[in-house]
Amino acid sequence: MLTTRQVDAYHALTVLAPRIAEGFRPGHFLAVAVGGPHTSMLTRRAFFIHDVKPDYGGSVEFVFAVDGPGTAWLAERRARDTLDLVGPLGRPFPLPRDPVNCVVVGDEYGSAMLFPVADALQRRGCRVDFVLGGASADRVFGAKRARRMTETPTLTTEDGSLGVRGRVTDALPGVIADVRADVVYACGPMETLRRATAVAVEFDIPIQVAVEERMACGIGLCMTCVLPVIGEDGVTRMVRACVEGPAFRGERVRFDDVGTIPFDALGAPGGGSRNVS
Amino acid sequence: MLTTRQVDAYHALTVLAPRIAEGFRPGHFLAVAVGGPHTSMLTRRAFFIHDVKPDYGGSVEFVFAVDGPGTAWLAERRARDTLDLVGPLGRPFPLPRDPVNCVVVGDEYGSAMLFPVADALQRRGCRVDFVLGGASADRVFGAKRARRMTETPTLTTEDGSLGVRGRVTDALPGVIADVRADVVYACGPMETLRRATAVAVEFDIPIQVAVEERMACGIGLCMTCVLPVIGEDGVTRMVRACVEGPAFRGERVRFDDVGTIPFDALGAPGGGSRNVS
Amino acid sequence: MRTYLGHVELANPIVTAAGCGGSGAELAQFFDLGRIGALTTRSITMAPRAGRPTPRMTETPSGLLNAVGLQGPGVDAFLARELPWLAQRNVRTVVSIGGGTVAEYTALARRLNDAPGVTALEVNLSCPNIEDRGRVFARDGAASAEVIAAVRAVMRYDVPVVAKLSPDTADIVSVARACAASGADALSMINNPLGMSIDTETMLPSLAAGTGGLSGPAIRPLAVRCVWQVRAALPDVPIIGMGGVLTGRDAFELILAGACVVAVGTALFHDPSACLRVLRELEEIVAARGYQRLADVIGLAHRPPGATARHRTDFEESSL
Amino acid sequence: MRTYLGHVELANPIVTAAGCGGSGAELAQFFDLGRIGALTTRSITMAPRAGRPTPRMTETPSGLLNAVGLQGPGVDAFLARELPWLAQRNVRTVVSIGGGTVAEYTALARRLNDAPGVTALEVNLSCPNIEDRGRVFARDGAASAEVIAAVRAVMRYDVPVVAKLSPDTADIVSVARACAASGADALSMINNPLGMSIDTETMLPSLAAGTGGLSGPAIRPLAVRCVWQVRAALPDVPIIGMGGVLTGRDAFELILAGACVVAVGTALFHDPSACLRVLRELEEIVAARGYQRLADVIGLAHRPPGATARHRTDFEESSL
Ligand SMILES: Cc1cc2nc3c(=O)[nH]c(=O)nc-3n(C[C@H](O)[C@H](O)[C@H](O)COP(=O)(O)OP(=O)(O)OC[C@H]3O[C@@H](n4cnc5c(N)ncnc54)[C@H](O)[C@@H]3O)c2cc1C
Ligand SMILES: Cc1cc2nc3c(=O)[nH]c(=O)nc-3n(C[C@H](O)[C@H](O)[C@H](O)COP(=O)(O)OP(=O)(O)OC[C@H]3O[C@@H](n4cnc5c(N)ncnc54)[C@H](O)[C@@H]3O)c2cc1C
Ligand SMILES: Cc1cc2nc3c(=O)[nH]c(=O)nc-3n(C[C@H](O)[C@H](O)[C@H](O)COP(=O)(O)O)c2cc1C
Ligand SMILES: Cc1cc2nc3c(=O)[nH]c(=O)nc-3n(C[C@H](O)[C@H](O)[C@H](O)COP(=O)(O)O)c2cc1C
Ligand code: FES
Ligand code: FES
Repeated sequence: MLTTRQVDAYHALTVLAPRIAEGFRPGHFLAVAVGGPHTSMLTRRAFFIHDVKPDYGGSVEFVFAVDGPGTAWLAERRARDTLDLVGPLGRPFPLPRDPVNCVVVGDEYGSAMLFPVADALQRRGCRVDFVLGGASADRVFGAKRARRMTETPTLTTEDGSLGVRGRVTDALPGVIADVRADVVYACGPMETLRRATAVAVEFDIPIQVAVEERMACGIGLCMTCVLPVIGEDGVTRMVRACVEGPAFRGERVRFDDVGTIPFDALGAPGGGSRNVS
Repeated sequence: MLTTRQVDAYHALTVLAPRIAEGFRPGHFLAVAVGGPHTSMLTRRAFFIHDVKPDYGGSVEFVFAVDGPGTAWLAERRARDTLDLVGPLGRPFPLPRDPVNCVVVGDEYGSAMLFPVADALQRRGCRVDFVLGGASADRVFGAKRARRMTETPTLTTEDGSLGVRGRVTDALPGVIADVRADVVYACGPMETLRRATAVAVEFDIPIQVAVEERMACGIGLCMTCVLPVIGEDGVTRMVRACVEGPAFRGERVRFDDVGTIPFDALGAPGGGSRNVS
Repeated sequence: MRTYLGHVELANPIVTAAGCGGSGAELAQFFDLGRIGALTTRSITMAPRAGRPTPRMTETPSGLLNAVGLQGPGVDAFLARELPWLAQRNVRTVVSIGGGTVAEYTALARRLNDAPGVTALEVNLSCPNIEDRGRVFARDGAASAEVIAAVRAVMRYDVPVVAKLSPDTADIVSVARACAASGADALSMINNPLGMSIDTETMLPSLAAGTGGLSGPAIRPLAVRCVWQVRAALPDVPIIGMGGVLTGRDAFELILAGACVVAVGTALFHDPSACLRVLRELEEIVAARGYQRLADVIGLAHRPPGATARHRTDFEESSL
Repeated sequence: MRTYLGHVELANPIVTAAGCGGSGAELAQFFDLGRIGALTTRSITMAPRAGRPTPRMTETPSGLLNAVGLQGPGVDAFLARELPWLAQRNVRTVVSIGGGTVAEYTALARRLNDAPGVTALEVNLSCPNIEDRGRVFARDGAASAEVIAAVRAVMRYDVPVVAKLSPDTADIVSVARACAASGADALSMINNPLGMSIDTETMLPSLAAGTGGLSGPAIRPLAVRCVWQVRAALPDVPIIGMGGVLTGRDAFELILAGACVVAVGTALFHDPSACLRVLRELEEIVAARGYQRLADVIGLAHRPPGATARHRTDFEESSL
């Protein structure tokens, strides 16, 4: 059972899912079966949860851009269709205990999942400032809601059609400095997270990022969603974005090595111990 | 663009298809793509055309029973959905030039395609008598319409819930004798066609049967729909039901050998000339 | 969008797959056969063949299992009726042949040698070798090479001999290498891997023959892998790629892997004009990527990751 | 619905496939692992392995391509943490092992020999043999047999050794025969055939590793065929069947072909409780056909067509 709406370049689906709504913490995602019965599409598609409402026992909303056949199918769903969901999944964002100053950075549909984060931060008395961006005005998600929640959200577009021309990460240093931010929360493409982390590191403040990796299962079984992350012990491991993440401390993610097995990662080929292939 | 209705145990879909409607001759079938985009179901499903109407430039109706996933999908289609059809396909029934007495024998959904045949026969001044049957009352298709078109259609059910208890082929000899039939037209399961042919042979009258074989293409490419048929020259060949049929003279079909390669068929293993496997 | 199969030029790279385009006449009702690169015949055998009993087909997820068993009229009838029909209409024709012994393949090649209208000869090696307990030739390099050498020796030099390979082997590259070494002018892959389906209602095999050949999109990953591996090992041997091509995207995938010609098989059963649609879509995709000639994209996916694709007609920064 | 893997009894025939059930802890959040026949571990290697770079997965029609590259913690960590966790919970555990040399497989078997909680040892033969230019062991009977003989020699007699075979071979029956002859107590099939997909946007392979293993319903016809052929040739060797099982119907298909145990892999990624659903559906199907014991239906599709299925508890006329 669902309702659908179009938000600029994005589609938003609200689905009745009391159990997911109940377990939800900001940063969680869900996994949707696409294609219907006898589809040729085997894997679920992962989407961050944008909103949770108590209506009808609990509903969840997610926001997506049409990318390939799975999202195209989702975009064609109509009111009262049913969806097969698994969730809530993933490690949610850790939230600060104290009322600190937070900057929330969202790029493209990555912005959607940051609203419940901002809500939770505000409920804890934190100051929240938004930096939201996208390629063009219609791809900046949630500008309106950000304006309702905070005073002056910073908006960026690469084509300059809304807010400042440039990337969210170009605007980020200014905002961090202005509001004397204590922590950054970011979601968006890997490149955005890499740049945001670089900025936070420069300001020497912690940053929490929510990453996206191709996922076949979303529940820790398949080992396809890994990326190199430095552990507490200083050792780099290929960890699963779906269960060890998607929320990570930005400084721990080896963004420059994503898509590789760093030679010093635990179990890397030639990394000390012999390997079978 | 379609409309749908349920007729007892069957579903009937009417689809706008001017080109199919225009080319239609009684006995034709069509082939429907099932499952929608990105389906795992590759092959089209074949259905005999039940009716053709001039509405909106030409529409066709076919009748089907839910059997597997493809027909289940079709049964879920709703008004205004679109369907991907190919047709009209197959060799239609040859019709007599003179106004003769015809018996039309339909078993289960096989009855559906015989109504346009009966129509065409009546237009040529033929007397038409129906023998329609099925496992139970709800599986006898078209009893009402048969009553409108002819005086006393003979109805049979295996459970006796409608008309005479038994098979259509049990009732057939009586009808042939009563009406002094000159020719029989039959459609239904292979076993029904086999029995009907045996009856016609006994009465020494010609019979036209419309057969069903598993079809991957319906247009003569794949060679999967073959059955052993005796040619004019007395030689048995494995001929394609989709293009050489589905209408055949019953006496030419080697019903007892369907599902085999008769040893005397052209090109049969060991049949004179050596074979590669 | 011209392409070459050895020295033979084809108007475009889209051909029908063996055994999937009927005799040509069936498809000709839907479009002008002159508009595709070539028509590939079913595998022609010496004697007429009635094929396998029915049921001969069943559907599997994104696949089709068939056990037709090379039903066909035999080479005499083919030469008397089907080939002249195609030749009269100037349809580029790849003639596929199938045999149970090296001698039979050789005899077929000899019969076809003088026939007008043979654009290329495709040797279907997925036939059981009756002199080796029915082991399929294509399984192993030596058996395949023996057939190819014999056929090449009798066939006119200006007719390319194409060896059609099967994925059901331990090492497709070694079979490809053996065929190329014994004179194959081109390679064609993949023929149907052997599969099976059991009807859980009757609790018996779905096909009368028990096993059957699997085709359709389910096998495309196998086809892409085989084309890729063979192209990497033998970059100079032209490849006809096939297996589960439904769209221009799929054809492009095989071309990027290394095919210079792409055959459409099972898709024809769903859409008799699939070849023309695939061709149109392929042309659009290639043009949209900024290329003008097919040759520029054949095997392009073999460039090292990070390397820019060459021969592009535009010089904008690309996202590669 | 008890079944036997050699002399080892399993509560029911549904197990997880190697590499698809995580360490067990992930699945345990969804259901009680004691309710499935057994959990199969990922293939354990001597050293920890970081696996392949990402992207490691891509979707294909009714299939999934993966190139995980046996990422895992190595045998020490497995014995220190994962196996004890399973053993404490009395989870029947099939331990899968992977190696690059015969010596490595042997060493792994030796390490596992004394470990409590090993229900069976599955030898993943789809690993490249680093002493033979990376040729996968499973391709050929002799290489497979060598591994199996070595492992069988060191492993406790009461732990069945299962040889896991790949369809990427010229003749699965000969590989199966070689493994059985060198001591395999059971056979498991099929591992993923090698496939590939190319991203037509980037015009590069979709997977960082280039090629990957194909799984899911697309390969079920290959799995059924392999199980069928091996069962026909070696009717007394127990078979764990796998490949594209999504439903009870699919499991039943492999059982009719000859499997006595059925593993569920890719389906778990879609539905973590797939094993329990498949089991329930299988029980219903078997009961609906009038059978009470699994043993009555294993390999049943091998009876000659026309023959009535035996051991039915009802004696009504059947439509067979
Ligand atoms: C944790 C997580 C959260 C996400 N949240 C959102 C969201 O809130 N909104 C949104 O629009 N998108 C989100 N994505 C990306 C979204 O999952 C992909 O856009 C979607 O799977 C594409 O499916 P497709 O069939 O349209 O495209 P295809 O490219 O055809 O997909 C083929 C396969 O690749 C996988 N895939 C493709 N692109 C991605 C990707 N970017 N990330 C992960 N897997 C991918 C698919 O899951 C599928 O298995 C998220 C991804 C992850 C991992
Ligand atoms: C010429 C012709 C005319 C037909 N006319 C009608 C009709 O008017 N009404 C009707 O209800 N049915 C008709 N059938 C049968 C109908 O095609 C099948 O019931 C239908 O294809 C089953 O599809 P499915 O996906 O539901 O079942 P599945 O069994 O899952 O189908 C799997 C595959 O087997 C093929 N198949 C299965 N059963 C049959 C069958 N009996 N005949 C041919 N192919 C089959 C399907 O086409 C498909 O490719 C006709 C068949 C043919 C050949
Ligand atoms: C019904 C059918 C008949 C076939 N007959 C032949 C044949 O006679 N000779 C041959 O070499 N290949 C034959 N093939 C294999 C195809 O030519 C092709 O290699 C294979 O089906 C993969 O392509 P596809 O997935 O596009 O169908 C046949 C395939 C099908 C489905
Ligand atoms: C992500 C993934 C990882 C796998 N890892 C292993 C492995 O470690 N060892 C092994 O023997 N097989 C492995 N397999 C193969 C499966 O165990 C199984 O044989 C195959 O996937 C077919 O079954 P399925 O279609 O149900 O997945 C893996 C398969 C997948 C999809
Ligand atoms: S998506 Fe499967 S382990 Fe993360
Ligand atoms: S269905 Fe393909 S030839 Fe008849």
